[in-house]
Amino acid sequence: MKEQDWRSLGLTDEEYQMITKSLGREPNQVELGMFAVMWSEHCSYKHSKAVLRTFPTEGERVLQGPGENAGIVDIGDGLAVCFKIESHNHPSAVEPYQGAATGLGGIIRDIFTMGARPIAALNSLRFGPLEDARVRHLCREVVAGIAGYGNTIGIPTVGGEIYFDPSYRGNPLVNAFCIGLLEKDKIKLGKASGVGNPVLLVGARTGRDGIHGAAFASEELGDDAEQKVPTIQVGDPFMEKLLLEACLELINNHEILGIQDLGAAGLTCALSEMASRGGTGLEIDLDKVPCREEGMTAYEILLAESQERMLMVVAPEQEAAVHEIFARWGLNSATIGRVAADCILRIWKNGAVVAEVPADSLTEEAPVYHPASVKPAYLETTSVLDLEQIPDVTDANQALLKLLAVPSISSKEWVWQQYDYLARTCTVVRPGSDAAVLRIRGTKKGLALTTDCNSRYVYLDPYTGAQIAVAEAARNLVCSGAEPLAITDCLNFGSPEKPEIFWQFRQAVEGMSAACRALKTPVTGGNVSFYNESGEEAIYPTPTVGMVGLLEDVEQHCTQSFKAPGDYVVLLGETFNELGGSEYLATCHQLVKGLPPRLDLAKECAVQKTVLTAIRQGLLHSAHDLSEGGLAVALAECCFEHEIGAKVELATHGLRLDSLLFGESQSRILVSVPAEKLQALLQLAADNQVPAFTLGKTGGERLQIQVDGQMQIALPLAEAKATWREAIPCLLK
Amino acid sequence: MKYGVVVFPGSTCDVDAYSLVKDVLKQSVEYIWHQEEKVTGFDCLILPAGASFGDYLRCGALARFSPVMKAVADFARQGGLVLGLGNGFQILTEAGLLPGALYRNTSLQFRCQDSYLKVENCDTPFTREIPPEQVLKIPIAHGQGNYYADPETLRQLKANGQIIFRYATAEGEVTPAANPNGSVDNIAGVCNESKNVLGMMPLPERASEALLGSADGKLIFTSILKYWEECRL
Amino acid sequence: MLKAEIKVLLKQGVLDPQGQAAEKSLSALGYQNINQVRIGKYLEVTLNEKDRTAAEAQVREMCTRLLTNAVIEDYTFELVEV
Amino acid sequence: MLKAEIKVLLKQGVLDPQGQAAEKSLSALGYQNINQVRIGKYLEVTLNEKDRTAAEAQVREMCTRLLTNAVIEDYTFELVEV
Ligand SMILES: Nc1ncnc2c1ncn2[C@@H]1O[C@H](COP(=O)(O)OP(=O)(O)O)[C@@H](O)[C@H]1O
Ligand SMILES: [Mg+2]
Repeated sequence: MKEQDWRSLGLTDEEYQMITKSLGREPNQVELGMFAVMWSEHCSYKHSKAVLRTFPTEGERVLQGPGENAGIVDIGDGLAVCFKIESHNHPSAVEPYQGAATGLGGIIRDIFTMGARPIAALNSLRFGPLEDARVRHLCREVVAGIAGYGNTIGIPTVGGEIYFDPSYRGNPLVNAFCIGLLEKDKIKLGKASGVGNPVLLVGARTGRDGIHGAAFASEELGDDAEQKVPTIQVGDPFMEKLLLEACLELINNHEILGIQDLGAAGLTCALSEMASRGGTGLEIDLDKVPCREEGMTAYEILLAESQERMLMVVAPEQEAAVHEIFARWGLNSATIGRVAADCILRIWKNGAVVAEVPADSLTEEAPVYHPASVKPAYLETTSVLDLEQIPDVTDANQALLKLLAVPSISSKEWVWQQYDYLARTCTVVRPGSDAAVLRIRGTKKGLALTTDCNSRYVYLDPYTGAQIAVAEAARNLVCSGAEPLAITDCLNFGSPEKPEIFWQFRQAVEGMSAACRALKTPVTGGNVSFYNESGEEAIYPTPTVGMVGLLEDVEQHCTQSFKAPGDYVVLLGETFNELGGSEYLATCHQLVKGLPPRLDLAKECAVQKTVLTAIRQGLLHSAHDLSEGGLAVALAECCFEHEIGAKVELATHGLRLDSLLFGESQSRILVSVPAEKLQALLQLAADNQVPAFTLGKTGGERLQIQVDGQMQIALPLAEAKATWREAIPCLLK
Repeated sequence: MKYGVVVFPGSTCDVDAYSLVKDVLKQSVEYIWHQEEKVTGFDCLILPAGASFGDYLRCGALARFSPVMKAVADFARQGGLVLGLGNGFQILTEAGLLPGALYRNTSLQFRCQDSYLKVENCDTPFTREIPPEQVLKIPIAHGQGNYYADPETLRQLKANGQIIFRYATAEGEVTPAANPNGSVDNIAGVCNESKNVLGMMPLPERASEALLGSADGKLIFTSILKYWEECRL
Repeated sequence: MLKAEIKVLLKQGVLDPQGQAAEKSLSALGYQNINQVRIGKYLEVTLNEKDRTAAEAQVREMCTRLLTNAVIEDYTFELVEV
Repeated sequence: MLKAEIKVLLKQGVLDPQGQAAEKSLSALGYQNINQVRIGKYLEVTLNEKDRTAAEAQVREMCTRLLTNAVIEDYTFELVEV
């Protein structure tokens, strides 16, 4: 082997030394390729592993934490939910439609691999500004790709988020979340066991797709990104639907000892993970792998990332049943090898051994790095925000209209109307409210789902920003009437080899951990995506949180919209002079500065408890958390759906007018209450030591906000709503 | 009464129709695998919504050749009730059991949203229980729901009262703005000449329970039930 | 072997929203001389068949039965040796 | 005027799920001699342009910029007088 052999595959000289040491000899080309993909950041988590271990991962309801294809949480009645979020950022930057489609396809496979029936998907997206033609193309195609795959496979996409910010111009983020439902005694794991048992590869045939895709995902996007592209993987939702049905039929009726989907690093990853988790070896004959193209080499077959494939281990007496089921669904299935005793992955082709590697050396023994970490210099400048230098708002009407037209705040209908969010007829709260709510057939229960991350906050203060991402996700679930259970996370950052970026990463993980502990929502799994950079610029650090909540009685769900005129509008939680990191500062003063709003986790818990209790007691007609754009934007959003206006009166109590109207102080929830229940709500808030302010009443065709007796905002709803609704469609026209 | 829900490879919303019949209508229901060559013992067949065969080539184009479709055609010829919902409607047109064709929405996008339907003919087994002036709120979810029929076919459809639903405003006015996909004459659902085969792009099984936002779609199924009860007498 | 190259377009008179959208985008990109854009499907079917007449009959049949929908589409095809 | 007849197919090696599904259906219908089916796009762009060389350059440019996706698709075209 020569230096360029391993260096061109992304391995360092030290890593190559580790490989020869582990093998006790030089690797051959095939083996080198296997190490290169398995030791890539994407598969090995070599830069993040040590930090990820600090996440709280245990809880009464957690049945499966990190380490498997997806996490699993107990929801009672013998049922469990299985969920996970994953990134497909780099493929989507190069081929947005297929990149997004196969991202969704991949996360769906992770869910049914565990034995769960996928019931819903969400997606978290970040793009540059829509004024840029290339960004518009990416945005249109990514959304179409998710729609194309999700709608065709019949899994409703019920929610998600989308933000636009210059930091994502060259490197968009596409994170896909999927959740499935299963009986809790039917969990399947990705383990190989039972010496001599057959190993089967099922689903699509293997082509030359995406060879070195995992390595591609572990580098920055350079100018040559388009040339480096491995053969693009094309999603086949039809094939995956058949695979899904066949696998679930098999799992529900036959004994499957281990099952694992093929994703990044293809067969190599699936084989080594299954063997390593099971503490076994595998003897695999590549001549048995059904190939789509002629003359594929061992190297290509082992590294191809062709989609819609699964690997499984069954007892010998089940082998025939597997082939029969897959044949009936019109799918390939091939016995490609056996489980062996010696913990070695031994790969044959044309009657000769082409690779012989200890399974653990590819997985467990991958290098673990503890990269240097330095507080970024930019924080010196960004953290200084002198509000004295910024004139207070003079035309609040205009400021509100301006904010409602910001794509990150405006209606996302253009996105979600392309998704079939009603498939499976379980969607109780559709996209457009704080969280999606699904009913669980055969029970009274419901699930609430959300993904959240305000990455501007994380940029300005990774610790607090990441805490807020968790708190906001929980708040969204609570506003929908659900008790938050657990999270999965997708940590999107720049290059971990840059100390400033690694500092952001560590701070963010610490912040998330603290918030997860306080809110009792353990981390059950997730995904790390590094190297999200293009040119000199890294994206804003974006630790996306996907959170799942439970409603014991789905009839008790709640949405953000005002339901009737004459209700009282009450604000729970306190407002401070906090404009740092706000959308208002960015939009009206072109400033990304200051520290994000403070988060007091005890207060957060108290507000959430108050609102959840109030919803369960039937006190509320609506609940909406305050986020980007603050109180004024939240009020407007509550008015839009049913076109019910509101008239409220505020007092500054020494606050700036802009902070009062547009500041983003945390732990605040806006609710509407029928008159006869107002007292009960105020009492409940008082009991929990949550400040509650009765601001006014719903009704009319205008949104009117008086401050200290002066009308500051008076907008016809029709006008405000049109501005908010048309913003994204207009930009995309 | 007994429903059959046909399952093609890649059928996605078969479960929606099945659950509706079982849990909401409380009638008996069975899945019918696309390889079946006979369908017996059923009172109504549903071709479900969503996708089939990945919607490849054209929606419904590959499903229409499944062996079960000959049996479905025979069942229809003998007067059996056949209901094609969304993708089911597409399959029925591809199979020639209903006139016209469905192609790409003029917006070129998939659209999932509530639609409002004006009922044009209340004198069919599928619509008899719908109060004539009632506007139905039923969601659509399709990328290829743009109904086309040539002028001569359209004339016949009108003359025979085969146009059953048209997209309208919430107040029941049939306007271009209420048309979500470009369908000729705002057509949302049509039936065959003898009125026992109905295809519609809006999905009533998604609007048959208040919990899901509307129960208007259930009127179609109660109509079917009433018709069946009367036929039995 | 013979390969049928099949071009499918929407019938004249059936609105072609895709073609129209592309037409608009092209003029937005500054192409002033575009008269019309139509968008349809292109299929290649390779047959283990040497006889052109037999192949032609077969392709026509496959097009009518499955590959195109006569209510909205027209097609033409050519056979080439491969 | 010149009309560009543009045929677009997925690159060799890129999975063509539609083509594969159609292939299976055709054999299920009894066509035993099908070797391969590929499904792509067909476009007709009519230009107010007499000069073939200019038209060719323009069509190539339009294909690269808008009409096709170079990452996964290949195209060919012919110009015909209309
Ligand atoms: N950010 C994270 N937080 C918690 N667990 C994580 C995180 N990232 C990865 N993990 C866990 O590490 C394991 C490997 O992740 P991954 O490689 O993404 O799985 P897959 O093989 O399904 O792609 C998974 O169990 C995952 O849940
Ligand atoms: Mg996995």
